[in-house]
Amino acid sequence: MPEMYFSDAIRAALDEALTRDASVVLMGEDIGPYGGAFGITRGLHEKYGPERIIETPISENGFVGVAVGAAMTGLRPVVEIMFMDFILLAADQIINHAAKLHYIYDGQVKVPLVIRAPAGAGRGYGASHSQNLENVFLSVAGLKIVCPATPADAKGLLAAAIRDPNPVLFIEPKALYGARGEVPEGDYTVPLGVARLAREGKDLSIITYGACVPLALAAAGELSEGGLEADVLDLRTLKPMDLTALEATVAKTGRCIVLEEGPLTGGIGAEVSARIGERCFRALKAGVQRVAAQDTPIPSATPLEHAVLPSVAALLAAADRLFE
Amino acid sequence: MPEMYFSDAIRAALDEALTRDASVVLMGEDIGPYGGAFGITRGLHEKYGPERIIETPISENGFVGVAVGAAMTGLRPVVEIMFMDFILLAADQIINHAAKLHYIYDGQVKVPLVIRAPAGAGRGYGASHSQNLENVFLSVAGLKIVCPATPADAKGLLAAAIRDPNPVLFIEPKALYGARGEVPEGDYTVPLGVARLAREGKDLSIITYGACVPLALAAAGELSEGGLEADVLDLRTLKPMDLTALEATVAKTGRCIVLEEGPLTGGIGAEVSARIGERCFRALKAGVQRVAAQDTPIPSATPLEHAVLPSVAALLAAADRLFE
Amino acid sequence: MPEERLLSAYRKMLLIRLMEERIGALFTEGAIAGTCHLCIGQEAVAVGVAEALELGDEVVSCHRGHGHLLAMGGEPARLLGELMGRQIGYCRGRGGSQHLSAPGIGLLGTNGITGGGIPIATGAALSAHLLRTGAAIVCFFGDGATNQGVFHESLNMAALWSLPVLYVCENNRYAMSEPVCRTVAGGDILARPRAYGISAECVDGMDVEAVEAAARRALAPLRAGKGPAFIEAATYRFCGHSKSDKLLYRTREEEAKWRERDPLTLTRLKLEKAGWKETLPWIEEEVRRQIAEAEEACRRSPLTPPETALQGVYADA
Amino acid sequence: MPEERLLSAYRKMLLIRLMEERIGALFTEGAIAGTCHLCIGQEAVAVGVAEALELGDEVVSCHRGHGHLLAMGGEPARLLGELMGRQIGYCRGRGGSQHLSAPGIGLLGTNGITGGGIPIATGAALSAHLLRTGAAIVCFFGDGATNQGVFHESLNMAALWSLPVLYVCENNRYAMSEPVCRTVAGGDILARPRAYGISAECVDGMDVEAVEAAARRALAPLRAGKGPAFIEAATYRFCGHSKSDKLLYRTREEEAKWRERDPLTLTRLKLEKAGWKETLPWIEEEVRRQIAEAEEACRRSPLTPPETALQGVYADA
Ligand SMILES: Cc1ncc(C[n+]2csc(CCOP(=O)(O)OP(=O)(O)O)c2C)c(N)n1
Ligand SMILES: Cc1ncc(C[n+]2csc(CCOP(=O)(O)OP(=O)(O)O)c2C)c(N)n1
Ligand SMILES: [Mg+2]
Ligand SMILES: [Mg+2]
Repeated sequence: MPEMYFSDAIRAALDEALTRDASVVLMGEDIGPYGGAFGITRGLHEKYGPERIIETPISENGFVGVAVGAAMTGLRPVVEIMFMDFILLAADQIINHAAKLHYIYDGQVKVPLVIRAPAGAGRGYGASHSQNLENVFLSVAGLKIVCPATPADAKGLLAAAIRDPNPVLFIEPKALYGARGEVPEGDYTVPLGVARLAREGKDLSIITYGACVPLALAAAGELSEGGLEADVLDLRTLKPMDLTALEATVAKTGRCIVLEEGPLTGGIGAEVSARIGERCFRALKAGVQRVAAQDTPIPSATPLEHAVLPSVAALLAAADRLFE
Repeated sequence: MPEMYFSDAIRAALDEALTRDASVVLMGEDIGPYGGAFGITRGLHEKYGPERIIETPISENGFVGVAVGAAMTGLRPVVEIMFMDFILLAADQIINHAAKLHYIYDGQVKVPLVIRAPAGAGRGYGASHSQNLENVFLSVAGLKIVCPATPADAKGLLAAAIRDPNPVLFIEPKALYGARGEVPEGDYTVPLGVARLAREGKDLSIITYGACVPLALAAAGELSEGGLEADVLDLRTLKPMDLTALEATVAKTGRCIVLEEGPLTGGIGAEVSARIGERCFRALKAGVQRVAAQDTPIPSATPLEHAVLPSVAALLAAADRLFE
Repeated sequence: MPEERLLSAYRKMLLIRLMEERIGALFTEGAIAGTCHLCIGQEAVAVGVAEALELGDEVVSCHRGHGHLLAMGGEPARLLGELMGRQIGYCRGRGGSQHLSAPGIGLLGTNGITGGGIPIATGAALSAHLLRTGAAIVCFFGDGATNQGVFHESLNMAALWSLPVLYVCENNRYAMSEPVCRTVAGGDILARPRAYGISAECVDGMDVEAVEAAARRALAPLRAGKGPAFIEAATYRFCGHSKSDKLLYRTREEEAKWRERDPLTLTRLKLEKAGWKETLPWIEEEVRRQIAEAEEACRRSPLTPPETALQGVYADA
Repeated sequence: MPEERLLSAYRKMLLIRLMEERIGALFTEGAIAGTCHLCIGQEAVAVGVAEALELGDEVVSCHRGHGHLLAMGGEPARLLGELMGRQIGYCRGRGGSQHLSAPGIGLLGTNGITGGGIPIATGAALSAHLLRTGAAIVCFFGDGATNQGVFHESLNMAALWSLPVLYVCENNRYAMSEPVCRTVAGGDILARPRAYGISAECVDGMDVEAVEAAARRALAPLRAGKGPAFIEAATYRFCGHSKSDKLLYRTREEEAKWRERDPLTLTRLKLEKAGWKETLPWIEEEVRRQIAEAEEACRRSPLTPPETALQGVYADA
């Protein structure tokens, strides 16, 4: 298997989908010759032309809505939101339309739409270019939410998302674009809704996804030196969540930390923690601990930014709390 | 104390704020002679004129953004979003601007803005006119979220929200507009951030807010007949949440249900459950149970709608699970 | 319009009028819950445009969509069934008045979010364009919707990409209670599409023949790949915005003036002049029977079982 | 413009130019993190408009806002400090390049969301209007922002309510990599404000005197309560969109053509003709010293302590 960058794995999935399925089109700002703000679509314009790689004006609600209409009528649009922060402009089309139409129109239409959203902080871009907003969409019935943590999953999950007949929010952790890893060649999909055990342990579980998976593994390494072995569960799909995998790890360890890049309050971790509380209470030896960004906007200056983001130190402190 | 309708209590708070403070203005669609879709602003146009009661075109992101700018520069706008569902169009101005500017501009500006949003289902209005979307905003640092459950709180919390120097999302449960209760006359505020014990019990806690408070009280009545006495905690402010009150009720009963009108997954209940898990694990005798709407869009036909909304029966079933 | 076509257009308009009146009555009786926005007074727009459409064309409508559905050939029983939560309903009661969908007859969907259908229609036109289906897409909305940002975003894209979409603005002078003069700066709706280089025309929305002619004029170049077009249909809603509207924001005189231009009366007069006077009562009787039968069929249809509400949130692969 | 004013305008433009160049260099060195959007080439728009403003007027800007800040009299050390996360920074490093605020000098704020500042400026104008402050509000944004729905929503409201806001569109021909011809249907930006009845004018954005004159023409009726105005300033960004831009989407020839109209060169020539040739090197030296001192002051200022990042999420009553 060739090694490649996370960003290249995403491009490979797009490329293969464009080749395999003539109804796939990409839409977004500057995704043509410029290749998108993160270079993900570089080269695709040259290969597929402007009818497949559709550059849009800066009109997020509009072009997401156009993609919804196109998805209802035979196309499979894959939309790039340049920075996830801008997705809020399209919240109406995603939540009130894309996610609901199949249900409220009683199955008469489908909305096979993928919305790619680079997310996360750590680059000093400031409060309007650094958010993880997946929590904002977690309650939206009819929407799926996916977030890969490895190049292989980036390719396989995106390929699966594009073939899914539902609207899928595909979160790309900016911090991982430069990560490298082995990626299966050719047609490769990873099923939505299935978590991945990124590391096996028996003493505690770190449940996380996306850019926090490497953080969790780093902390697990340190914990291991102290004699504690951690399961690291990479959720991969946030909605619908793999409850079976959740239960399995909790049943094994009885002690959990939920870790995410986004803010603590109202985060993905709240849902994970609540599910565990509901379903696995008897297995719990300690209260589920959350580690996340602080409840602040993301400041721009690097030291300030780091002060609000989750860290290995915060994880270790949470692990301590589990064994108090 | 006079009895009045919940809707009239809201109008009373608006009226008093408009009289007390010349910088208060109302903005929204059809809030003039028509009085708004729910009649809340009826009569205010006649009393205060079009410079104070500002009717807007159907431009939710625009007029919320205008209110943000106005709030930064000396006015205290109180915006009506006709149905909470439409707030998604204004998500960018609320989340990326209103909530962040005080922080990222390092305190140089304040955004004293109230956004009133009638929320909830049960009227057969269908999927685009029935949502509780407070969960969508729960993670937004810099925003406060308030939801009254009684006419007195409707008046007192709204008065406090209007005087607060921060953006406040003020949720009005449509189902309560017709509720009656005693309301203090004149200048009356209820502090934000403080929950209210709506009923005292020792065996279990039902933690809820808004239109679910009466539901919780009804269920508590039935439980009482079976010999179980429930604390019913009305959160009143969802953000920042009254963790002290949460801890107190959990410490007392050790068994909790979180109840809300909105969808289960990613709901307010997830955050409440996670907080309890983190802070009160040792006090818990059972896993925190959530009761909420099903994870579907809200269908229109009444029997379908009822099938997805939380009910006393669901609460009683959750109570059973607590004592399994 | 040839006389036979005018007759059938009249029949359709009458069906819409009488259905809307019946729906209003059922609502008042409590047999229909929720809310509904009737299109009484605006029938000529729906029917005039529908007359200009071809098989395969698709319509996206707004909150005031019963007329568009019926003009496209929707079945009254299935419309009523939708409002009454019956199995026969187009969406078995899930959608309700504001969220109808009947793709089988070219009605992609109606929409409860003002302006929400405009980018969706534009996207359907993108499909038609890229998949070379030859279809034209029609998008109905009101004057108030032209104040939504997404209206502008959508028209801009449609024009940039030469998409086959006809935007039909039913300017009934009010968005709920707000008159156009207080919501549309400059007062000129046509200036908006024209700012994007979209050819735009205002038409008498009470005259079904004029509407049809305008739609044909707009659709011809559009079908030939010349890009989007825009029609403003000057019309009036005779009823309230929704059933709870007390109509305090307009005068009875204004209403009476517009009632003089009732699209049904205008067409009836034309047909009478053309010698169809005898036929008209017969048509009315037929339409009334059709509605009565529809109502019966609807009532015979079982209520949609509550447990189905939990199904179908996600589409299966 | 009187010669002394032109001289001081030149000085300001030069300050912006040299500051932006210095910021670019610091960025390349890694002394500034994140991203930044330089306004090199567009200095005459910022300075020309600022010259027409009065005390109490307020400015709302966009992502490309360093020049607007400096044109309003912003302190270079505090701008640099903001980019470098120092205590001296306007927001102590919380905002960064895209989220500057200096209300003390009339810069309400800059904005990382394209178009996001447009309703905010309109709201500031609502305050000015209702509180009778007499202030005019200026809103800067790019050609690309005119495709955001909220642009249209805001202009419509400003026109409906006759608000004292001057919209200044810096049309630098590109939104990031997308040329205006592929994003602005019809190609005519002025048609957009005009659709709302807003008087609009295009001005040579490389000519600081022309910009100032246009701004004064626009502001006079606006201050007299006649409602909003709109200026399109034709300009060009000489640098990339942001520091990572490789400029693959435009030609070197096009760039060279625009470089011939460098606003600094144009003004310098005018001043030389008017007999100020000797003064110019002296001004440049002064500006360079000012920048060097600013950089020193910035570096002397301590880094903002990380723990402060947790404070001030909410305003105290
Ligand atoms: C986003 C949004 N805002 C507000 C509403 C409430 N609303 C429903 S219809 C309507 C008026 C629409 O006016 P117009 O577009 O002229 O259509 P008309 O009702 O006159 O047919 C309003 C304000 C809504 N449904 N969606
Ligand atoms: C809502 C939103 N969408 C996209 C972006 C990314 N972005 C930043 S600047 C820019 C181009 C803006 O073009 P224009 O308005 O012409 O201003 P210019 O950069 O040319 O000064 C884009 C697409 C953004 N910041 N916000
Ligand atoms: Mg109307
Ligand atoms: Mg530009």
